[in-house]
Amino acid sequence: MTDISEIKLTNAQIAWRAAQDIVDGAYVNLGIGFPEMVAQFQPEGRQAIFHTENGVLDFGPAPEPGQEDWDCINAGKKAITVRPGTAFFHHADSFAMVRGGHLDVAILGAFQVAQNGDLANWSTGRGGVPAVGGAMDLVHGAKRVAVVTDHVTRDGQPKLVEQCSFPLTGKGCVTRVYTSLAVIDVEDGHFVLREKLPRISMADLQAVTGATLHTDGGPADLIVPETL
Amino acid sequence: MTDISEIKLTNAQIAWRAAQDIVDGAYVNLGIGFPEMVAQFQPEGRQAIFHTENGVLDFGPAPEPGQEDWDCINAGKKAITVRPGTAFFHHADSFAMVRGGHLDVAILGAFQVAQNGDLANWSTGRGGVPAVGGAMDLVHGAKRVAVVTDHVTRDGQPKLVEQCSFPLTGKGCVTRVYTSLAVIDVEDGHFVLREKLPRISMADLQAVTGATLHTDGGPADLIVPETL
Amino acid sequence: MDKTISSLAGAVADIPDGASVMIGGFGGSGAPLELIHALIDQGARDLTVINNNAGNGHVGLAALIEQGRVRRLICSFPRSADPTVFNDFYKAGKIELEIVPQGTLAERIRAGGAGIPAFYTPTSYGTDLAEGKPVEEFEGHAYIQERWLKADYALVKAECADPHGNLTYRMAARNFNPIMAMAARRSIVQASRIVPLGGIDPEHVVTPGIFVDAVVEVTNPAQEEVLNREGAVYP
Amino acid sequence: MDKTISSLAGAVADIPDGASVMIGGFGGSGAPLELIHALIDQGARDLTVINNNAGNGHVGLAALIEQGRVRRLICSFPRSADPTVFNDFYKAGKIELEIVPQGTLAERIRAGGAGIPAFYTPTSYGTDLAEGKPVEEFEGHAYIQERWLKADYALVKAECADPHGNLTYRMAARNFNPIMAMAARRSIVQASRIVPLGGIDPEHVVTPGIFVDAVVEVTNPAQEEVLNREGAVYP
Repeated sequence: MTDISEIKLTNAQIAWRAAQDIVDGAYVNLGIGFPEMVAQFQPEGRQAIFHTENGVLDFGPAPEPGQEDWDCINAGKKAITVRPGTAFFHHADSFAMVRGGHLDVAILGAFQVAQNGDLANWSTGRGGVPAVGGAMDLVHGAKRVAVVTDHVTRDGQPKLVEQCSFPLTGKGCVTRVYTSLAVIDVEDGHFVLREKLPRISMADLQAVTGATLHTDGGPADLIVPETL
Repeated sequence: MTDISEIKLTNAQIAWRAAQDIVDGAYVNLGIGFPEMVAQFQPEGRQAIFHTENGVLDFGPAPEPGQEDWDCINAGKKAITVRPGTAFFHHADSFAMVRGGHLDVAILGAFQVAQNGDLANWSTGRGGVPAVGGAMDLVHGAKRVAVVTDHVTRDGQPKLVEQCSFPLTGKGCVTRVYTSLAVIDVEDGHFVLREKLPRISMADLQAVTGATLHTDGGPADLIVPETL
Repeated sequence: MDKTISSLAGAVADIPDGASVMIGGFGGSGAPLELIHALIDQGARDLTVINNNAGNGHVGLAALIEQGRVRRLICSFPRSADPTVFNDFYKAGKIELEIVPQGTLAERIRAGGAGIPAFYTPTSYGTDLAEGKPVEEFEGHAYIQERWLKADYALVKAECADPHGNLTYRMAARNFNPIMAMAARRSIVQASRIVPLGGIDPEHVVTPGIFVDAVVEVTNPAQEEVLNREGAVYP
Repeated sequence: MDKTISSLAGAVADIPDGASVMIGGFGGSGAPLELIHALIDQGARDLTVINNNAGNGHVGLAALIEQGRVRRLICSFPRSADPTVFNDFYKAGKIELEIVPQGTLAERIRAGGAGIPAFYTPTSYGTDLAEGKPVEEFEGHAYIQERWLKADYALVKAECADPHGNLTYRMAARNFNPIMAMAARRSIVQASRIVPLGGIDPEHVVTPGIFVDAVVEVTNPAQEEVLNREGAVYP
């Protein structure tokens, strides 16, 4: 069996792939951390408009170190910048955008995604301090909810599962998962494999996936820039 | 029996009396028409802040004829003016102020007020085109809901009644009524007479009132400027 | 991305018969008269219109009704200085009317934009307008359950717009416009000025562009109040 | 009418033990540090605090917790770069925690300010955070009933204020501040500048003065992020 740690995509490559599905002018919310990388890989000629929960739309990239204005941050509490078109608003208006279905895409991380679209990404249920933030709002608000994630956990357990064992963030909300090995859609309670790395076999991919991978015609090759 | 049409207060005198109960800095909404007159009679040294449903707080008086800006109107669609301290906001925020209990006083007109505080002021129930506006919101929003009204209808029927026969605007919402003959509080399901014109007897006042007038000690004299 | 459209006709071109259309404004203040007149020219009929009022005189919403385009009106206050058009249609049974308390109308629209399918309000409790609506008690007080209100289209009047649809308004002409922009599937804006991106201070944006789909510039827009004093009739 | 107060101590003087206090800010952005520190000096304890977070480092809300003043915290995300204070109190059972999804927290606060005792949201449906809450179906989808959230006091950070309490904010420091000002019985504001009445354009007012009770000027307010990088500890 292939050692998937040798062939899997980097986070940057996963983010790049997710970025290819965002159309010009889309309103997009990127989860804190890894999902934020998606913003770096917008295809030439496309410009998404990014929303952050704490009340900023159409913000610019991080400022140079030392140039931060700590009144101008994103949901991850990282400094961002103003650019032509930026708008500020309060938290109720910000989540009106989210809950009201005005975002085209939300891209989030995941502990687990189930074949029915259930998402677990806020708590491993193992004690510690619970913290949910805006994830539960985003998963029921954006027109399309996608996940970027490693295909398996650090200790090799599947993150794509028949049923989530961790506490849910939302039910039936995820429609596409970009993993380190594949692009998988959630359709009618099934995982449908859309793209996979050419260098992994169907059998090996199925072996590290916790639920049956359906195909709808042959999956396409998942091809990303080598150098990311 | 006294001919009440000879002795009753003018609308200006009723409005003057209502204005005496508004403290400095109070946030006040005045109903369209007659209640708007209350704004003209603020006692020296007091300055209420007026709210209008269509999204203006702390507006100034009507402009000179010919100076109207029709983007700057009140709920009665009359031109108003901007002054230092004015704020504009949208309709949902405006009624958040109303419904959220942020107004100190709303002063409205009435077809009927019942002894339990029920108010009927939006429809006579006799057909025609129904129109409610913001009255139903105001009566459940302001900390204090008062009514200014003639004591009786044009054909001499009581407007203060045991039970409203017209469709209700709100239940148990009115706490004080300023009429052309008296000042009457609603307390525990009763009308309590606080002030009456010295020139009308208790018996005559009761005769034109559709529910029992209680007293809590003797009523004071209702005294207003003669020249209004 | 550029949401500007060069003509009023183009801005309203895709509104079909039977559409629900929110129209901003409180009386004439903030009423997008030029967009309404473009909709009259365009010809869509059988419309459900959501507005605070029911038109005044023979321009704007009154003209749309007079042209027989409005099947149903949801409003709080169908009275005006000259309500002849609406009154005649209503009395002839040629238009349906749903009366909603003004604050409830505003909150239902805001709820539509904010993804809140229902909420409770004290407004209208115990009145005829609460008939048939669920009642629930919270902390000893009775409240009415009201539902969100959304529409296929919103016609919005703004003062200033940028190409991404960020908007400001002029004085009390703000009224229902920002919340209607939130609650419609497609929000069409007439702005007195279109400025380049960055031309609106990010702190002064009232409607962020995410709520806006199309912007058309109408310099020196007409005021309903002024037209009616001149006895104007559209078309 | 003049809502300005000359000292921070005076602004928070009447907050009693056991009060519920909304504190604006998202992390350090918009956090009214000087008001929080004045509240620490003032000594009120047994407080219920509503904030998006749970403090960072040893200043502001973290310092209020560290001083043992907070009995209960309602927030969405009690994590930060340096969450030591909250974590220690939480693990020792010395503070109660209610976790609320961020958008639900914002909407509950807005509902508190707007007189809406309850509303329905899709957020948290089917999750542990919906346990025990009423579920209702609208148009084929399930929603959770959430209740308004109000407080005795709000501590708000604004950029500019006038004597009637009209406010503007600075950039993303707006966040929870405007809605908390709406939802508290008494809203106490620290503003970087107090300007004369008329000094704020009526179109640019974000929080109208009706939602504000007291304003104190704090020029050059501290930024939590900067204080924490300096290792600051209050008091």
